[in-house]
Amino acid sequence: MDIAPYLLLATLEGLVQASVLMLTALGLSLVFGVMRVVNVAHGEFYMLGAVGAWLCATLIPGHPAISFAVALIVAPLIVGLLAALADRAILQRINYNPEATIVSTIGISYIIQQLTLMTFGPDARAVDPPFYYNIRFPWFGYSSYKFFIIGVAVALVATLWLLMKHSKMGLLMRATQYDRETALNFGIPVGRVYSAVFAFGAMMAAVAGVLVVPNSQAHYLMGHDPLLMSFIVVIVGGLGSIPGTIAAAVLIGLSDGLLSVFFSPTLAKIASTLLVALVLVFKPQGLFGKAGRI
Amino acid sequence: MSVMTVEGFDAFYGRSQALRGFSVELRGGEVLCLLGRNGAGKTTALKAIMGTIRRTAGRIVLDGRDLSALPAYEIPRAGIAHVPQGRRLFAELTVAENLEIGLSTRKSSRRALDYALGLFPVLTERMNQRSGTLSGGEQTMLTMARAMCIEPAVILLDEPTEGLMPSAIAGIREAVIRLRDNGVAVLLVEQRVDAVLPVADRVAFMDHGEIKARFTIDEVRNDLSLLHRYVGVGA
Amino acid sequence: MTIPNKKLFTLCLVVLALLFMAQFVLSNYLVLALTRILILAIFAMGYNMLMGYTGLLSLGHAMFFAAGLYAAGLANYYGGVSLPLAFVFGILGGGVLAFVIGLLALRTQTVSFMIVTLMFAQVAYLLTLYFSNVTGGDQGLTLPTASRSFSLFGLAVDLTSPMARFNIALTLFAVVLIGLFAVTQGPLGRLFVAVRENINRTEMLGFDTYRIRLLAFTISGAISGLAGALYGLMFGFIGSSFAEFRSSIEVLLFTLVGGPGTLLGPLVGTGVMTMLIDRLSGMTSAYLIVVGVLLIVINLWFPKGILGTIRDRWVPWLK
Amino acid sequence: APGIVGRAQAQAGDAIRLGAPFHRTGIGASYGRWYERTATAALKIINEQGGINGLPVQMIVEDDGTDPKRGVEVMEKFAAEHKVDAVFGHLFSHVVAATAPRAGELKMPYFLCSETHALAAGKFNRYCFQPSITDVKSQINSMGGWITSNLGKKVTLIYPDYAFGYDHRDNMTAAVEAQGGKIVASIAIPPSETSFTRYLPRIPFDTEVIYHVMVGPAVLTFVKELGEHLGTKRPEIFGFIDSLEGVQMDIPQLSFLEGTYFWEAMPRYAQPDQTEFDKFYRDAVGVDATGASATDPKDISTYSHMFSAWETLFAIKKAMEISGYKGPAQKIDMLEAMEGITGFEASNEFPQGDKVFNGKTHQAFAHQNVSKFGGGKLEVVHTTTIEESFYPDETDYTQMSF
Amino acid sequence: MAEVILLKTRGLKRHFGGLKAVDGVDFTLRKGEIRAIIGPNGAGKSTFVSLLSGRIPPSEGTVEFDGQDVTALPAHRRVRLGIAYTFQITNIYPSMSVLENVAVAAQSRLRPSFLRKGASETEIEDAARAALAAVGLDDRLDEVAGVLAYGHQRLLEVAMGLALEPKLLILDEPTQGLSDSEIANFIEVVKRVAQSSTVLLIEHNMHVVMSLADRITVLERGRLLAEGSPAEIMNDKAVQAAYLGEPA
Ligand SMILES: Nc1ncnc2c1ncn2[C@@H]1O[C@H](COP(=O)(O)OP(=O)(O)OP(=O)(O)O)[C@@H](O)[C@H]1O
Ligand SMILES: Nc1ncnc2c1ncn2[C@@H]1O[C@H](COP(=O)(O)OP(=O)(O)OP(=O)(O)O)[C@@H](O)[C@H]1O
Ligand SMILES: [Mg+2]
Ligand SMILES: [Mg+2]
Repeated sequence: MDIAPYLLLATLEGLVQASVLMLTALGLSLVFGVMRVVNVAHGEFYMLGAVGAWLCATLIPGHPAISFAVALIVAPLIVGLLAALADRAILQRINYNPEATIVSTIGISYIIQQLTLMTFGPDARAVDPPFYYNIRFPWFGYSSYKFFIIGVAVALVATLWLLMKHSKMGLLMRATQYDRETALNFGIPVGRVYSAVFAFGAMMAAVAGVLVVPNSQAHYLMGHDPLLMSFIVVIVGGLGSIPGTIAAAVLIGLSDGLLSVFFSPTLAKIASTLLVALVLVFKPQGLFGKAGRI
Repeated sequence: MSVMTVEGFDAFYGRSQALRGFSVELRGGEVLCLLGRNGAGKTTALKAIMGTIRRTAGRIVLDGRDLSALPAYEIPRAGIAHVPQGRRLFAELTVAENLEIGLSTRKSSRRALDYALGLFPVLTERMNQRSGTLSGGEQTMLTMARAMCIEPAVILLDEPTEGLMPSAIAGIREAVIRLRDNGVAVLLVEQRVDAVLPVADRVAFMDHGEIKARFTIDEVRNDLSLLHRYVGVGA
Repeated sequence: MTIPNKKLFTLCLVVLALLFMAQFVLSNYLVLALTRILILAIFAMGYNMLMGYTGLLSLGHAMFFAAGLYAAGLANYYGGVSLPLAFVFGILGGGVLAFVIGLLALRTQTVSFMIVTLMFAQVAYLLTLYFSNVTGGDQGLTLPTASRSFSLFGLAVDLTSPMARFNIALTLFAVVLIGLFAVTQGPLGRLFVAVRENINRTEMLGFDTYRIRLLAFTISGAISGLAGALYGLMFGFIGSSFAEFRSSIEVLLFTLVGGPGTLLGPLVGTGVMTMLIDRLSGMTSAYLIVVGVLLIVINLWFPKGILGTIRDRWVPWLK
Repeated sequence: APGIVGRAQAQAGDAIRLGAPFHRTGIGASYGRWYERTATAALKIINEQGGINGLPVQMIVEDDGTDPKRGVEVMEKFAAEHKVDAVFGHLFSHVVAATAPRAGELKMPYFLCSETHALAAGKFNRYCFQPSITDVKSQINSMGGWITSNLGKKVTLIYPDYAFGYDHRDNMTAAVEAQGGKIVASIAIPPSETSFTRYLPRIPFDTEVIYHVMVGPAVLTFVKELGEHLGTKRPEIFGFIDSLEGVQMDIPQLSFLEGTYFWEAMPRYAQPDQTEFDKFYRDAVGVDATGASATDPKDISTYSHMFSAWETLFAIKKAMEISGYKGPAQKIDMLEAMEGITGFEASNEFPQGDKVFNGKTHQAFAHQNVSKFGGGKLEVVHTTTIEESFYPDETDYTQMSF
Repeated sequence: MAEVILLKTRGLKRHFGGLKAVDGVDFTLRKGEIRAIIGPNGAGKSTFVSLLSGRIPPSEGTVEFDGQDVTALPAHRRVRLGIAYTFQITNIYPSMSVLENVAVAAQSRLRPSFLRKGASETEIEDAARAALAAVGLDDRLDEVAGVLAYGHQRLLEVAMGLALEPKLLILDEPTQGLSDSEIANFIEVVKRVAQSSTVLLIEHNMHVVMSLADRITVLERGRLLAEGSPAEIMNDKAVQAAYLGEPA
């Protein structure tokens, strides 16, 4: 097979991956940006989204599109609630001390993982896509659902961007992020804002989880990679910069796919990881750092 | 009739007591000045009023409404504004955004903003600059202006003249007088007696977390040795 | 030379003495477990030197542990290098890699630093897989039993003997502990803390903070390499799972639980976490839940780690 | 269940204690769960039949998290704390590779339920045995001929980019070339990959057979994406059941697998010529004729591998009985007895079928099955002879000291 | 004392985007003097001294210190040469003790290299104690710096500058947040320091300026507006208009 279709495919795949990354990364970025804490359990929220989608698919009879639509709404809500609860019960009590938060969220992720293992089981579970149509290119077939993922992600991110940029809520969130105490002095209910932000970040991850599951599967360990990747995306993009996060997601989504045209896959992964690391080394603020704050 | 009554505040940092039975009463259109050495607990007292540090005892009433049990973020909404020591701006936000946050606290109108900017016209030139890069003096003005956007009934000023050039100090003094004349109650923390005397109606001396003595401004003017006794400066 | 912070020094000696006594008191299994804890605690101490004292949170320390592991292991496996020499290779491996990575990574700060180290570590991990014809990849290499004993200064040592293993681990632990005591309680340690607390200020007091950080990073890498080499040579298995992200998180967890920036914190953290998992896994298959809950509970009571919080509340010299 | 104790009361002589390090968590968890279930069922039968040499048998389960480091620790725990007589049950080869040397040092009989070739290649020590499941080298050897003569000679290999995958690549390449076939492409997929589509264009158009062996939670995605990619005009496909072990097969995402082939060590679906042993075994473990849990049809067992936990227990029993084993003092006798065994008859104890056991390499050899997927189930179309899986000995453990 | 020039700048500029914070300043400082820099808020005083200390790189121009061109030297090297700088906005080690804070500074002076055998811990601590005693914080040695009242943190900041025993001590609004009694004490401290070092002082408190400064430099909008003795400056019409607001 010649190189052109190969590149096309690598690009398509990269974009799908980038879309999912964009969602999880923005969730993480929001939490990190506002609360200055690293949420290690973020990947678990993503996983719960996927498991939620599977649960909906098993419980709700009828066309898969129905259960999918339900999952897209219900799973993030439940995950968000859970996250808000965790925030209230734990993070608020340790005062968002960055280090203690890492330990606590590792604890939370252990708990979520193990509970999922005990109830949902260790197997990977498939969910039917809401619609199924295989688009045939001259050289290969491609699932139309993947285009849907890209579409939804783009729509969600655009909405978020508008919200952060132009809404009062966005302004207040950014204010709390710089100085808690002064924010309180201006009537901003910091505690509630934090819970909301934490929940919202988790919901973004859960939405991503619901979206991927018809494409890959739900599995109790699936949160690990997205956590690492979105963490990388957030920082490479430039903390708190939505355009940066998008750019980084696309860069990272595409790079190893395209590089693997020329190298063996593992070598391509090595090269792309190194590439991204060096971007950071020589541009420590990230691609869109500083100037492009949310 | 007093606007704000604070009674018997106690507060602790760890095991050390930072406030002991701190009480003040403020009438509308009056400036009460809180004086005291470094570490006397002046800043702590203001924070306790704002609810940003936990108090173990005490009551606060504003316009007849008991605020004692309210969470911290309700205090400014009730109408008490705070200009903190050391200019705590939202450093990454622009001047305009900082002011907007002030306006949003009680959903004040643009008039409040115009009024504040009228007092500090420099700020109009800097609206889109990141507030963290303002000069020290500009930052102080911004914190004052931001607090005025709340349209408060009571304003707490923690050493607002700190780091200001003499002509700007005059500006702040003027701002305080304008506030007072508009019926706002001002609780002013100051170190520099000369900055205080012209605007204050009453003076309270603080030490070790307690108010040790209260005087009217005339009493102080008549007997400057009081200053020496309580804050250690020669008249 | 006068010894600063005598109380802490005494405490260190007491701990070492207690550890030494442990081999006569504890069951065989616990001595084994303690051997492992000591080695991992060395790793955590190396990590703590960087993260706890200097305030540089690396998410890629598994790479230095693995560098030591592979440098020592491969030298022994392919080169037939004697164990003590292989061990030195391991320390050098960790130190040199840390120096090189540090040169690059230290251009960044805080979160960017976390990510850069994480990514370099991912590269290192992938390299161990990519060159699996040499490293054995995830199945790893098993050092032949024959090459597991050596003689040093006429003293024959058999690394398959539990007592020899324990005492070697304890000796090296003691060396590293005392070494770190000297570093952290003296002027250099003060500089590390100064860098952690306020890097701009430190720069403006006349210190080249880049060099200070590079020094901390290299020392930390060398100690991690030491731990890796020790682990590999003692237990005879070198595999890429030691280079995984999970190992980096583990050492971070050990340090955070014990109390970052306290000399004995890593030992406490490693001991608590290792024994917790070990004991619980025998009792319930849901032990991860219990561990998770305990982590949270520890955190609520000891937000700065066990020793860190004790230091802040009661015993200020415990640093 | 009776016979399973959480913590041993270390008193030698009152019972035979077996340490069972299973993959309860981590990536091996779906196997580990079924290994535990299978072993528990076997143990129950052994104890009902009066135990071994009159002693009751206890199994002490520990989780190794599918983590090599923890695997070693658990081995030490069994030896030093639980003081077990033997350890069995490890599957994932990296865990085995890390644990085996410790077993040798601790002088602990260690029975693998893995498929690793490292044992027969002489990389371990005299304490390690693989008495039930055939190693990956012979599995592939015995398949190679069938593939080239029935499916095609131009083969594309798809395998994970690490040691387990390389075993497949190397052995399959050798096997195919020995039969006059040719490997037209060899596609290694990095571990941790969750999406595979972009690797698939590497499959050359002239491929006659695709040979795939993927493991881990993402396998289903792999198979599904393979289907999407190839569409209806596709070459023959032959896969190791590892790619779909524990996965429900009659789901729409997998419909394209219709007509493809799988290797199975033990057929998941009860075949028309099902032996009574297989039936007995399914009943005892609680697995129905489709390989699903008898209580939950959606809960699919790891049928092709888990029999090894069952058979290994009976192999241990046999060795202990031959040597009259009563306690650790007779450990060496027991190991020598094991080395002396030449094979096992198909029976309730060995439901997968008869086996040849090679005392020198400590490795068992058995029949292998090729199954065709059709109508949502797998049907065995070919069973190899045991001899087809032989290869020259690569080591002789009996020459090693204990 | 002979008129030795300690510090000299030529055409020093610093722009932030379009804003010319420092706009071509030629400035000379003689050894041993106490020089005050005054000027309206936002005039560029802090930026100017940051350029001297190397905290911010200049857009244009040169800085010469003690006969050496230091324009290209990083900040920490300049400190080693003897330029000490205290921040306008408090900048200390918040979770270290007061003594430790100053010990870091003392260490910088006493132990220029880790490899050479330097001063002992005791010497370092003694030097730190002495600096703290000078500002009157010696009764708070073991307190955690971050919980000190604001005014005390300012004093701590000054003590760190003192412990460096610099040739040139740059103080950016050191009395901000000090009470009147502390200011009196502070003036004494600076007088004592000035016996051995040169002091460059930014202040808005005219009382402090008048009590200390030998000469005064006035900056406005990034440029030199005036320079002269205190009396000259006080009577300068331009200064009164730009800064003082009313005749002093
Ligand atoms: N976060 C804190 N933790 C512990 N103690 C504190 C904390 N903040 C302040 N203190 C202590 O409480 C006392 C009162 O401090 P406060 O800041 O209220 O004084 P102040 O009168 O405002 O002084 P200044 O005029 O210097 O600003 C001081 O002794 C100070 O050290
Ligand atoms: N990093 C920066 N980015 C943009 N503008 C800046 C930056 N730093 C300072 N400025 C601007 O440069 C001008 C001079 O600032 P500087 O802090 O030097 O003033 P100053 O004379 O010290 O004032 P003050 O007496 O109020 O401290 C101010 O208008 C300020 O807003
Ligand atoms: Mg104060
Ligand atoms: Mg300034």
